[in-house]
Amino acid sequence: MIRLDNVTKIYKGETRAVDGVSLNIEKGEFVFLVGQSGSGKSTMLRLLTAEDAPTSGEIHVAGKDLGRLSSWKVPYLRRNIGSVFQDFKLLPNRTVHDNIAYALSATGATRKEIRAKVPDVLRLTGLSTKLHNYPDQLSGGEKQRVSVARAFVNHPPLLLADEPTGNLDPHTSLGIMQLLYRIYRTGTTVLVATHDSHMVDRMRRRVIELRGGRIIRDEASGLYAQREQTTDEFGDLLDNAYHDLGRSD
Amino acid sequence: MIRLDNVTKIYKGETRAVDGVSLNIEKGEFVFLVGQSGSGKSTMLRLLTAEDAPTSGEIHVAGKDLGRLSSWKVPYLRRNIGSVFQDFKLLPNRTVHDNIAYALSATGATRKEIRAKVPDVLRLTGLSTKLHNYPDQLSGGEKQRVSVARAFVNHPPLLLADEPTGNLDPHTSLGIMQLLYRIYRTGTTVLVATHDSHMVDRMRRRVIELRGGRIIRDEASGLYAQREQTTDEFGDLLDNAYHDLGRSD
Amino acid sequence: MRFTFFLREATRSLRRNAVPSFAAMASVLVTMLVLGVFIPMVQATTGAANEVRAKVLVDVFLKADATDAAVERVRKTLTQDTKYVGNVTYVSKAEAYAREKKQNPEAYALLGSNPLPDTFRVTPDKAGNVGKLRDELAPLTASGERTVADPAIDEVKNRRDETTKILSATKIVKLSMAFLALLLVLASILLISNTIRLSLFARRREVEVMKLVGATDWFIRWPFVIEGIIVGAIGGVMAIGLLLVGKVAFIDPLKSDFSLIAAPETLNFGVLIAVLLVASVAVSAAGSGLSLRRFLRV
Amino acid sequence: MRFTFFLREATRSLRRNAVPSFAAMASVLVTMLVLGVFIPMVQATTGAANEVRAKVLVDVFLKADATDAAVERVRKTLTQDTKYVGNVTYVSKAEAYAREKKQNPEAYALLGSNPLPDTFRVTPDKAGNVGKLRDELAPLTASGERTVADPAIDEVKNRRDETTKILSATKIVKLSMAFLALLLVLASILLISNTIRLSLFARRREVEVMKLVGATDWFIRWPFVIEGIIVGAIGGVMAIGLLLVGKVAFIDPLKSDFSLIAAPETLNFGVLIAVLLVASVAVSAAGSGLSLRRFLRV
Ligand SMILES: Nc1ncnc2c1ncn2[C@@H]1O[C@H](COP(=O)(O)OP(=O)(O)OP(=O)(O)O)[C@@H](O)[C@H]1O
Ligand SMILES: Nc1ncnc2c1ncn2[C@@H]1O[C@H](COP(=O)(O)OP(=O)(O)OP(=O)(O)O)[C@@H](O)[C@H]1O
Ligand SMILES: [Mg+2]
Ligand SMILES: [Mg+2]
Repeated sequence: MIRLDNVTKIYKGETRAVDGVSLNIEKGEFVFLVGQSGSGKSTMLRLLTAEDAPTSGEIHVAGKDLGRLSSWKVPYLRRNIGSVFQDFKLLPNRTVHDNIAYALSATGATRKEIRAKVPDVLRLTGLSTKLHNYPDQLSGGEKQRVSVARAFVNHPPLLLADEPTGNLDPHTSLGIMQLLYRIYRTGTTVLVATHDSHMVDRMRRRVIELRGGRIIRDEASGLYAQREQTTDEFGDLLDNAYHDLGRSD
Repeated sequence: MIRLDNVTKIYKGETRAVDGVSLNIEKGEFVFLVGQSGSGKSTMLRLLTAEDAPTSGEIHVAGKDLGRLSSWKVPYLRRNIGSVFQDFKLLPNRTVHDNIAYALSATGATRKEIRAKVPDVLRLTGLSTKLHNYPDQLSGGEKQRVSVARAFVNHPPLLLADEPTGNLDPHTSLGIMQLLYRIYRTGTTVLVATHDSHMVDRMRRRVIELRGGRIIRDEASGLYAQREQTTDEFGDLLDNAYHDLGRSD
Repeated sequence: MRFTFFLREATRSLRRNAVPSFAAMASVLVTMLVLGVFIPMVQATTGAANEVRAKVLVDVFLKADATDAAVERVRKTLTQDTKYVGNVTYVSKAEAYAREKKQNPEAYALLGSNPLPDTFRVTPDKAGNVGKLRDELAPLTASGERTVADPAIDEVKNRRDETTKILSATKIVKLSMAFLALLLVLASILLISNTIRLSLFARRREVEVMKLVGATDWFIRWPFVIEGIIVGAIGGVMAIGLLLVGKVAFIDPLKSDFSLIAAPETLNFGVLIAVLLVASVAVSAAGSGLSLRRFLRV
Repeated sequence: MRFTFFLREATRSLRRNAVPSFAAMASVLVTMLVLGVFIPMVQATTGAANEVRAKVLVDVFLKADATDAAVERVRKTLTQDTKYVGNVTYVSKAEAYAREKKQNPEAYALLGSNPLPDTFRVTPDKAGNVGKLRDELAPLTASGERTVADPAIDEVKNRRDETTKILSATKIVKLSMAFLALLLVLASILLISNTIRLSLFARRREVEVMKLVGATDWFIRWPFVIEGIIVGAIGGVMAIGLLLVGKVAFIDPLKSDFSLIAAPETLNFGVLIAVLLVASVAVSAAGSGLSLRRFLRV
């Protein structure tokens, strides 16, 4: 489904956001992409949707070489990829309903299909009451859920989710994660960039960790942090730190 | 520092985003504001900075009745409040450095003060290398840290942070939290709206929980979830849910 | 189905993007109003200038002893065989005498006989050709003398002073008008497309997002083009409405005072409306469609 | 200190907001160019019209037996005591005879004596006053007859036909020009402020954020006003540069052909530049400052 060959993305001639990454993700996999803030997760996802072009290296998505894809074919590639953007990227002049309907129409759906599908995904993401709100009338978490709903409304074979639960409480996060999982179960390849260690640790899926644009870990059923011991160590570290915060009061 | 008397905010004549909230926060307190997505946390913070006016009720911030504050005095109120916005609200046409410098100049700082203070906060938030990047050249977490840096650069007596760690990995989150704690230790009143249960549970500070715009809990040194048992129960619940996700594969 | 979708998109966008849509509409309205006032005024002004230019003519004096046959021959030469001839009027000896006597009774009272010759007053086809016409009728010989085109012609004259002055004055008026018309049309196109580009700029993020969710360029472009058509049409229709009101309120009552221009202006009002409408719609539709290109590169 | 800060802010904004700044500049440039071409053309056209109007005059024929003293008396009446008088030229019997004879040698050859009277050719102060001037010089009596203002005057005449035509034609030209000038100035102001409002609209989020971090309204506004001044000045200067190039390349070589307009146009070029520059700067600075108001309500 996804193949990267020695892909590098250099911004402004200095920042190596993605640095010599080679990677293979099969059809039907569920993969977590983790790493510190600024480690290159979003950049990698942007490369996969042809939003950015790599400085060097080859990228194949759904059997297509993005470097050779003529620009008028890019929209057809994107119809096969559902994207949840870290900054949501909602259309400010459309209601929640119309934002999702637009994504459907863009892929050629009829009005009937739209009428059938949109209310469904809105119910699944808990947005039924916000149907007619404009994006600036939504809370942060609600916007995020609209972005999620839009990404999978037309059941794409590939789903890229960038921090889909960053603005959500644990309960709602769980709901979204279950949704992604359900989508994955229908055969969709899912790639999730996330900081939600709790979720990654419990789901035990393939984990790819980036640092400074390089892959430093690729485990078949990994944890958020490097090794199990380290996770605990890291957890203890955090605990102590917070404890110190509390005590020094 | 902050006093709310029976404050209600109704959007579009139906959504009760904040519903009859009365609240008192003393000078020098550290308070967590928690609650599900859409429970009214951001709305409450917006009311405190006079960005929105309440539908009914009285709000006092730093001894001033916001309902009677003439509009030309609002900027002077805001200079005493540092705000971390959920959607960052950076100026798109300014570099990281200039975004922070602008907030300082707006409060009347001289160029000398700016030269002294800005590099400091950028180092504290780990952004020293991103000095000359524009917001659209930053990762999500980096933007969030710029917003944090801007909020406390002029050491305001009141700091409002809306989801300051939503886009950050646990390690960076910890750094930001320590920063907020340090600011609090200098006498600043800090109010943090967050979904980071780990952090809330470890810091054991005052916790105010909202649901549907109403305060359903206000504990002096509380946890993210309602009671200690419940936290565990809820945690188990989450664990089981994720476990199910993993097993059903 | 597709078209109704695009149409719905366009109207939705008009409603939700009030400021940019309104700005584009205002641009169309203002420039069309200026053009709509300007074009009839150009007509009127050049009409007035032409009226003045029509006064430029060449007098062809016949010999005192010209026979009727000779007069007819000269008339034929003038109307059929001479270039640059516009209009020919015959003033007989007797008519000329009567006319002059009325203007200068004292002088002519003293005259016993009629000293005036038969005359053809010839207007050139274009006022600027008056010199050439004279050369036709009274060719210059190699030695620089003037001969005449017909033996019955005694002399060919035009009043040099007045003629040059009138010609150069009216030429300035007409040239100014033509140049201004061109300039204004160009400026209108520039200003409208400038506004449209700016209003698309205000919505570039939107276009970016559309591309990212898989919309093709034309799927994005059509609603903008239709929006441009609607904006152009509304602006154009409003301009035309205001022009009509202005015409009925100000021009029509004055028409009797300015009888010179009444006729051509009235005749062209329908055409003017059509031209303005088509122009405003075309410019704003093309502006929307073309300006979008740079924001589609995502 | 404050001012340099605002200035730095303004120039930074110009550099970083290329599209909106450029659009505003283009608007200023285009409208100023139109105005800059238009104003001298108005001068030229009305100059030309005036030139034609100057041909309108009243002939005051004196009695054949008028003494030199009587001539002087009439001249004094005309130049000092009569309203609506512009210019007075005296044509003596002898001059008139010589002139007429040159135009109509045959007729005058037959005349022994000089039948023509002494004449004053009087131009009215304004061409439109030609009728009133005549009434001054030859007042109508109650019975509808004409008397004369001085016993030495025999008759007062103007050539009715030509006069009315020329008057109405030039009146149209001048009215059109005045109206168009007003319309264009209004349209320019509208279009420039429209563009500026739109370019501020594209940056309204920015203004919102500024307010949220504690900036006062004027702290936000000043850089925009200064930016407006810079944009206006650049647009204005570019327009003036193009106008100068146009003047040197096209108008100056033609000047000899259009001697009528050369003088007034050249004289006013400096003033024109100053007016255009001040206008463009003022309009865009005021536009920026005022349009901002609606985005400051946060
Ligand atoms: N357009 C750009 N120009 C220059 N540098 C950029 C640009 N976009 C991203 N970067 C830099 O590239 C690096 C990787 O960014 P990226 O957005 O991929 O990080 P990330 O892993 O998504 O981080 P986060 O978890 O904070 O969202 C960062 O250091 C960022 O500053
Ligand atoms: N401008 C608005 N118009 C209408 N409804 C609004 C508006 N802003 C917010 N709301 C609604 O008010 C409720 C509270 O929103 P708020 O942003 O305060 O939630 P929140 O607690 O910050 O949620 P989150 O954790 O997702 O950020 C939500 O249901 C939201 O849809
Ligand atoms: Mg990211
Ligand atoms: Mg919120």
